[in-house]
Amino acid sequence: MNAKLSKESILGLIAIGIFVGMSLFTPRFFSSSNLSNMMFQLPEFGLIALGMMVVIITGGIDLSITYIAAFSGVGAALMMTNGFGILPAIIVGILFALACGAFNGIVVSRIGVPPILVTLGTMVLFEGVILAITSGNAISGFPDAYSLIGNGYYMGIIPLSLLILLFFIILTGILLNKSTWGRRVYMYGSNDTATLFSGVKNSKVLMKVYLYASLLAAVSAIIMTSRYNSVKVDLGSSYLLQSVAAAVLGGTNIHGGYGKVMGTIYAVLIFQFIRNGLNLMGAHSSLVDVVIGAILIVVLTFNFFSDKFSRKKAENTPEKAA
Amino acid sequence: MSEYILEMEHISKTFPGVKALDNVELKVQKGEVHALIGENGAGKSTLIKVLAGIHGADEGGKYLFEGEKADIQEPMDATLKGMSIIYQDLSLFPNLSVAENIYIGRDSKKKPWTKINWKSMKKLANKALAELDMDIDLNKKVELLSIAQQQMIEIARALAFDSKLIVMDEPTSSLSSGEVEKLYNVIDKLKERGISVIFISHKLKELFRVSDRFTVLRDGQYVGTYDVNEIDEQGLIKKMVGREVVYETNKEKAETGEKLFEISSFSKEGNFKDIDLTLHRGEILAITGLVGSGRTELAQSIFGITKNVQGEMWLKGEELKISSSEDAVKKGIAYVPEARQTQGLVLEQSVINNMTLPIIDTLRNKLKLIDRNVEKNLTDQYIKSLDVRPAIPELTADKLSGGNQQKVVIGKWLSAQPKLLIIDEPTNGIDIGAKTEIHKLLRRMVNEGIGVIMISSELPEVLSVSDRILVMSRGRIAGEMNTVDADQEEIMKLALDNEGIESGNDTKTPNGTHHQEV
Amino acid sequence: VSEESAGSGNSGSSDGETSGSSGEGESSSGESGSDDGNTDIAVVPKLVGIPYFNASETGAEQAGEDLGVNVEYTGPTEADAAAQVKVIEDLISQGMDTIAVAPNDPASVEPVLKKAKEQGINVMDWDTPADKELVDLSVKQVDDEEFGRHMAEKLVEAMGTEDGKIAILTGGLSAANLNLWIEAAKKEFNENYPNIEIVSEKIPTEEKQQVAYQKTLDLLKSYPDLDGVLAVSTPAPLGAAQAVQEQGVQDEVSVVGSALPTDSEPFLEDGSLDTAVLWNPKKLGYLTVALGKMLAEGEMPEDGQQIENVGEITVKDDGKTVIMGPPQDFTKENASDFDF
Amino acid sequence: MKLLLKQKEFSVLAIILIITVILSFVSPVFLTVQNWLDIIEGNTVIGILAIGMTLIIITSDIDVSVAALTTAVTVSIGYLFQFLPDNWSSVVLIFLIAPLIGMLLGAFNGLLVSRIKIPAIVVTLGTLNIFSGLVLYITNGNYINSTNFPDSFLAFSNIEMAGIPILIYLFALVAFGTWFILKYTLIGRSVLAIGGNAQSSVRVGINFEKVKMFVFSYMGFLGGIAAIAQTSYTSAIDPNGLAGMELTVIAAVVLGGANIHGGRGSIPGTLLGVLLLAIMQNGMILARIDVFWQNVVTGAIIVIAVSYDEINHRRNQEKLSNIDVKEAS
Ligand SMILES: Nc1ncnc2c1ncn2[C@@H]1O[C@H](COP(=O)(O)OP(=O)(O)OP(=O)(O)O)[C@@H](O)[C@H]1O
Ligand SMILES: Nc1ncnc2c1ncn2[C@@H]1O[C@H](COP(=O)(O)OP(=O)(O)OP(=O)(O)O)[C@@H](O)[C@H]1O
Ligand SMILES: [Mg+2]
Ligand SMILES: [Mg+2]
Repeated sequence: MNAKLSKESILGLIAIGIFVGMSLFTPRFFSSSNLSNMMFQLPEFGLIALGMMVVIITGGIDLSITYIAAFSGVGAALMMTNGFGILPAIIVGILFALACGAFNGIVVSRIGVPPILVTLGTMVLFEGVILAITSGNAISGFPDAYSLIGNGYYMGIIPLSLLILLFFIILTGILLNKSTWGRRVYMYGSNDTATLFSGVKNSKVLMKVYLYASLLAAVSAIIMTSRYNSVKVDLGSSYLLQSVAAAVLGGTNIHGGYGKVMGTIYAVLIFQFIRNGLNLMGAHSSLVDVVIGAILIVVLTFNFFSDKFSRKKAENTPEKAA
Repeated sequence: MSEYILEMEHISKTFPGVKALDNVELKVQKGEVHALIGENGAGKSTLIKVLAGIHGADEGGKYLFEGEKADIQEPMDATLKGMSIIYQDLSLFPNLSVAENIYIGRDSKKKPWTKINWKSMKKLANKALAELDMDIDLNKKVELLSIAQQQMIEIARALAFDSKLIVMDEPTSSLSSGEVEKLYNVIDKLKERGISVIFISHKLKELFRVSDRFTVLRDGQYVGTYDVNEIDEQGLIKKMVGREVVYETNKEKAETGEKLFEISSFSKEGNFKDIDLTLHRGEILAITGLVGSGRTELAQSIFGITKNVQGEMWLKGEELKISSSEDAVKKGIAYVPEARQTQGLVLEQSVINNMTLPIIDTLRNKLKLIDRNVEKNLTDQYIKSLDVRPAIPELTADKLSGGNQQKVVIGKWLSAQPKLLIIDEPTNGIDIGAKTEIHKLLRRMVNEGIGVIMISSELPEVLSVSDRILVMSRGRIAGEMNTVDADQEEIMKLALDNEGIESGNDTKTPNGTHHQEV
Repeated sequence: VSEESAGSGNSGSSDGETSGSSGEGESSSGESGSDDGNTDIAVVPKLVGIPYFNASETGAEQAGEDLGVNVEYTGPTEADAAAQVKVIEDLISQGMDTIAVAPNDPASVEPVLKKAKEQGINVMDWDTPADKELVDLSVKQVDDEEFGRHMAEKLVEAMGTEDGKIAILTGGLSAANLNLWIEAAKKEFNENYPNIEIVSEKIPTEEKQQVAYQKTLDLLKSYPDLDGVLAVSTPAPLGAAQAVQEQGVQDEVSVVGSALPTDSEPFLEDGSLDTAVLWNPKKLGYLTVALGKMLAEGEMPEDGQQIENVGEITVKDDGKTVIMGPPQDFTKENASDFDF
Repeated sequence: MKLLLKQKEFSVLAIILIITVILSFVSPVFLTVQNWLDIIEGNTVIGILAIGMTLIIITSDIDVSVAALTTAVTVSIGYLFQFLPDNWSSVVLIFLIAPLIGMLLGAFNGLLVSRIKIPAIVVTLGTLNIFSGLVLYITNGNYINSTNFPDSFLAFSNIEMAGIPILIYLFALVAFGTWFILKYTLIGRSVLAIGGNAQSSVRVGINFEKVKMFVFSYMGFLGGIAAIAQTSYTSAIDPNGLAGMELTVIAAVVLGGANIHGGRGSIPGTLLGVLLLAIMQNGMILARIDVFWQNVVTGAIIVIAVSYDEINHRRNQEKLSNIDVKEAS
């Protein structure tokens, strides 16, 4: 009775509720083919949302993240279409992303420009670089083996890409909660002056944050390019605002200092179930946006009132006890 | 009945888990200066916040203003009734001009589209500043002022309001003695005009200088109200802490050992120049001076926060090249900053996370992950040895009172086992009990071989704690002396330097009074 | 409101009660799988909510009604390849008989179309070709090569000179079909009008009339001797024409591009837009559904076949590329005859 | 001193001047009056929205729903046109109704931000989805072109006074009005105060919630005016026409020196920010920069501008905190 559910657990329950509701009321939602569909659709978005969350915990935001993904995809694609193997291609893709992340990181941490400004600029910049490289054309035609990353199964039922996501969920969780870097990320997000005065090298912490976010973007890009067998300047661009939405719906404090991996993942699941469910119902695509916008507001409004309610209760209890 | 402007009785305030005020009483007469005193966390600020309408008290209290029930729902109600409150952490708008800051709040109840009359605003601000004998450009943004000037602006605002009751929560903690004296004069004038003042401070001497009566709180409970004539300093201390505390000048000459730390020709353009300084094993070196003399900048340069500094440093014979606070910590230097809330602590995070922040890298297990048990034990240990209250490591730091927050900051650096600790205004806003504890702690550290440099503007503290004193003035070392031979007048003269020629008279007076009282 | 959302699910606008499908439509549209005996055809545009694809939606639904099949017309709200693939995957889950896609990025739908085929779903593309190997049928409004060349010819005709300076506006740099047309147009200029000078690379307009307008203004300033603008993507010619109209240079600068007739009308009238070239997107939607139904029934179209409400179609030598017809010109004279 | 205080504005101005000088060498057309009028008219919508956004950013919030909100109003205008008579009263009516609709939508944002205390970026991310989703659902993305507009409105759009288009006057009016509000009214002062120190503002009796309500409603109000400007500028209503513009608006405001952490920002600064983005767009074609490199150039200039500004700002901060170090005696 006393054990109050955390914000994240409530969100988890909401996700389950939506899943059950959709299963009951949307035919074919709970069919094996649809479930496997969703398992394939989750990872690319989940990874970007995780990357966005890590940046938001520091009180920043990365508006360039989807273009980093696209750039990374272009890097990998260029390698493969020029006859290199899959592994070198993936490595180059990741390096491309890390270069972008490092650029963001340097401007944010060394020069001290607010992240929203930096990434607003680099978003246009990276897009420009991709356009300059590809002339806007899609690059496609990858080895068959490459398509296994995004389309293949492990042991016949679990998508490989889902396993990759799981791996990064666990990794991100461990890094944030158990590593000293993670601790510093949270502390920095709450008060960067105090961390500086505690001997923390803020610039290093931030640098790693932007590198990590770009790494997640790169992994997401590899899954996307493999799944879609092609890459273009707008690869994954629709995930940008969605990933911010998922992170904040997941409870991440937009001003920094708080954010949990599971919260974000639950939010990603909620988006997934709703999008998929409404598509299956044949709802107008625009309505999906409306519903997602509404959920964002409703859930946070609910949080507000439940906080208020529980605070009242907490304020009252000691008095009564006394 | 009507002799009281303010009557508060049976006031209680419960925060989740903490009873900050328990059946407290505060009665203030018209035209008196009423001191509110108590240890850190005694509930002074909380009582003021209840008075001001920021916190609602628990039910059952009595709160009368000018003999009538004060029905105060929000801060504005208190203002309209004629109360002005100067909060411990100031309430200024850094992005607005001096004039706007003084004027703001006057017309909060007016229609939003009311046109601002810049002329009358400036007139009013000028008048208030003139009363404080201050000469500041009215168009200057407040963020460009020193902390002391900001404090004065806050006082000017209260004056401009023509309030009947002015509350000052530790107004002097960041003022230089010249400014403190100005403030005393203002308070005297207010009294003449029949305005009541509630004054909160940990500096007992100044309380005796300004106050007519004292109300003492201890652990959220009301201890009593005393007339200035019926009690002395020791008596008050006893009431506050429930025991006797001795607080006197350091008379012993420390046996100093070999050189521990040394800096030579330290310069930073626009901050300080040609600083040479040596710290020996076993001594506490105090750096004093007026506010703004460059002490903090010097400390932050040693600690690697301030960049582009010329000069050399040696610690235990090794030359140090420090380019960041990280380097400094690695080399064994610790710095307790003066701004506890913004620089010292991450307020939204737990005590445990704060305590272990500088050393978190050393608390890793074999997997290179944070070892929570070790972390918890370490924190518990320091909470216990520093007597942090409440002793809950998971509590977020913003829930602690000022003094306890300071203990956490010190604990954080103790855990880092530094070779050199620089502590900036260590007892700013800290009660006398905690203060002596901190002083003892500094001594203990020195005895254990840690070098301690203490920056302080409070002369009694400097004199009682340090072994040697450096006086800084306008970015240079103006003089040096051993504490045993030190004399307050001499220190003030060095600190004031040639500026002292004009203002010397003003500033000597408080020291004079100090002497009489000691 | 609900009528419209249901409308895309089954055969129905309100007057469609002729067939039995609409009676049970409301409940069956959800489980619209092949089990209800009706044929389910999904038509996926590049994105929903732009005039062009709205017009083809009208056609597709009309066909559904006429031919008694369930038509699910749905796509992403942004022209984003990833989002489109998700929509297709969801459609596969829904159990369609035929899925027709206008791919944002042909390569990116390849895997998902493969998957659809594996599940026994007929796969076709429309509007923009997907991988030729993969699809059972490819419906094309026009021949891309022909279309691009035709626009180029129209522009030269409007300019009235074979040597002059022209600029090219495009919707977005990464739109595959627009790129194809522009390439074809360039080829036409190169081969047949070598004295035409293209003054800048194709200029992107974000699929927005307003952007096209501003860019054209800038172009007119930067190249005062410009003779013509070729604007591909449906909003671009409108923006270009607006700029020409406002500057009053209808006689000096010719604008030709791909736009819908109703939108073009105000600009065609005073000659700020000389010719809008397109096809009938409603017919394209109609044809797509009609062919989708044939496919589901195991038939294949033949060259020269007459499709009701569409006209005579061409089938290329490969047997599965269907061309609806030649490009259609919309001019001052005929624009008001159309309702899309 | 004055110059120092205006520092942030100053660095944008410097960049604008540099670009202007370069462009006027590259293209003879750039420095013509006509070109500048075109630039300003073409950026009226962004400019008006940026002015509203300035107030929001001063209070340390952000509104990413502006483009969607404005679109919603343009679409409403489009539907209204069907019912309006073809005389001047309809122009007047539009000027009453459009800002009102905008204000209501803005107030919805404001309510959630101030009463429910959801961070503004989250609220407006939500309403961005809701507004634009509903608009697309209702219109299905169809254009409404000028054939359906009352002639009086078209006539209004084409008014020029002293050779300057009416939209520029509208823009100037909004800019001046908002500047006046910020500088000379109580509510404007409260906006700055809240941004400067939210806690202090409560202590001096400023009604925090009301002020937040105000800035978001005012943003909506300006969104309504921007909708009129957009409709008259393009002579058509395109439900997708403003998509993604919120980022440009925000970029303009912060380039103009408003601090994303609140307290700082000015109308002149924002106008310069808008101008910087505008001449960059304009300059790309005039300078005949290869299309594939235009984004690279734009992005690089933004990054350089914000970095330069930050470095400059820091250097000045450092100077300000200097003390007058005593000379060696
Ligand atoms: N918002 C809060 N939530 C919970 N506890 C609080 C809160 N504010 C104060 N407290 C607690 O109430 C008690 C009284 O604190 P208060 O700040 O009034 O002390 P104080 O006498 O002003 O001390 P100091 O001299 O250090 O400023 C402390 O135990 C503190 O931890
Ligand atoms: N961030 C800042 N902004 C503005 N002025 C500053 C800032 N930091 C320091 N100053 C000013 O620089 C001068 C030197 O400050 P410093 O803090 O080094 O002196 P100090 O002797 O330690 O005095 P204090 O007791 O105030 O810390 C002072 O005038 C101070 O007000
Ligand atoms: Mg206090
Ligand atoms: Mg200091």
